[in-house]
Amino acid sequence: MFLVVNNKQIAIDGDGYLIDTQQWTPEIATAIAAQENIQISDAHWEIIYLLQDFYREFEISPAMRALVKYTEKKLGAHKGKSIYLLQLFPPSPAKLASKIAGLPRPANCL
Amino acid sequence: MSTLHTVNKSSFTHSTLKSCISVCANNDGILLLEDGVFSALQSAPDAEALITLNEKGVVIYASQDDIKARGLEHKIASHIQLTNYEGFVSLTLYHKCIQSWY
Amino acid sequence: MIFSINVQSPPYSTQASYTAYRFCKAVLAQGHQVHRIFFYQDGIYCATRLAAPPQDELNLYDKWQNLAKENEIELVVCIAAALRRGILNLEESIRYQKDAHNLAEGFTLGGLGQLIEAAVNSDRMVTFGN
Amino acid sequence: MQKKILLISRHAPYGSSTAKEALDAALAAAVYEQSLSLLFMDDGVFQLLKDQQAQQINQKNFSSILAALPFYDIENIYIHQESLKKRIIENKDLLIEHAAILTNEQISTLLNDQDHILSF
Repeated sequence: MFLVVNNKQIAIDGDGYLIDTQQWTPEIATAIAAQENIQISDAHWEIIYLLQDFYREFEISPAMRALVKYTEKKLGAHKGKSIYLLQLFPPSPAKLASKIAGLPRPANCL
Repeated sequence: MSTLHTVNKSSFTHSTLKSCISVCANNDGILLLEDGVFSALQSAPDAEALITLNEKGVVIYASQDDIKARGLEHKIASHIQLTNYEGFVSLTLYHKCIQSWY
Repeated sequence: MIFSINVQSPPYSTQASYTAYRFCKAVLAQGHQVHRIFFYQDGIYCATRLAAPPQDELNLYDKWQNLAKENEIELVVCIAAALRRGILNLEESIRYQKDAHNLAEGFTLGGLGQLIEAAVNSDRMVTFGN
Repeated sequence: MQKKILLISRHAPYGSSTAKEALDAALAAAVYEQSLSLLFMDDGVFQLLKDQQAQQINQKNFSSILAALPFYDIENIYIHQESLKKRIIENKDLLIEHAAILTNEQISTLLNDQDHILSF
């Protein structure tokens, strides 16, 4: 399966995750998000880059609870809440935001 | 509360049983399974430590089927108690937690 | 009493998953309940439907399936461990664009959370590893 | 319902997958919103060494994953003192600063204080 971004074919798996996470660009993120009916705002980018920081630091894609706690630590208590993340990336923020951020699928997700 | 420790490695090649013994409390039980039953031999490296534990109240069990399968029936130390799977289940009921040393 | 079992050992190369099977049989024979059997690490190989042991040898694959069928027990295979080792159901084979699937009947793929859930909802949790 | 669950990790990192899959199981507890404690003993204490460069053998660093534990509701981290001593590993060699280092007797007590043990 492919996503077409700037006339280039980008390989994705059946759920829309990048096959080669190295390929990630902000344009690809926008395209993946569009497929999920999300229009990326500054608030989205903040979480997307936060996820990439998490991945660089810990070498894993965060589960929901870890994402909430990490957001709380980095962006403060008003954003470190499930409801805030749910509004940005409904219905499953850890999965969806990882996908848009070009990270591997969080482990143990069905 | 007490713990049942299961050990399935031979003490001739592994230090697994030694680790188990080091943290075994006086009311705990040890069950030797699979290759762990080689540790039931009188000549096994930790045989004396098992006797000492046994004197403190730790009962040492060994799986009868595993003992027989390996031809050890007449070679095991006298304080070792043989048990079957029914006994294994009873031991897990008597001891609340089960730590498997593998 | 409610038991859950964590099988981490492969079906043929070591004895431990057979021990786990015998233990489960004994638990049920004594009238206790087995809430879940969770297959993790190399234990997930118990769930292949492509193993073909000789007729005169133990067929542990069949035994697990029969145990599940006869007693309505949940056999849950850790999805993360299974995907890494090449045990897939139809759905995952489509998701990852593979040309075959091999999860045996009676087994389901589940998240690691189900191991934790099993511990929370059982009186006893026994691990079989190697 | 909260239960006291202790995960015991006794295997060395990298050479086999046991240590990695033990940590994965620990992280899953947070997904299920349960807290559990972790005990490192025997060769499992080698997971805690500083300066790991697992990229040399194309694996993920245990140091990175261990650093994530505070975000995954891991309640307590314990290390077996004798396992450290036998391997001549000192406090300054360890990645984790907030772990409790326990004697044999303390570990006996710890085991008997749990509802369940997950053995790795």
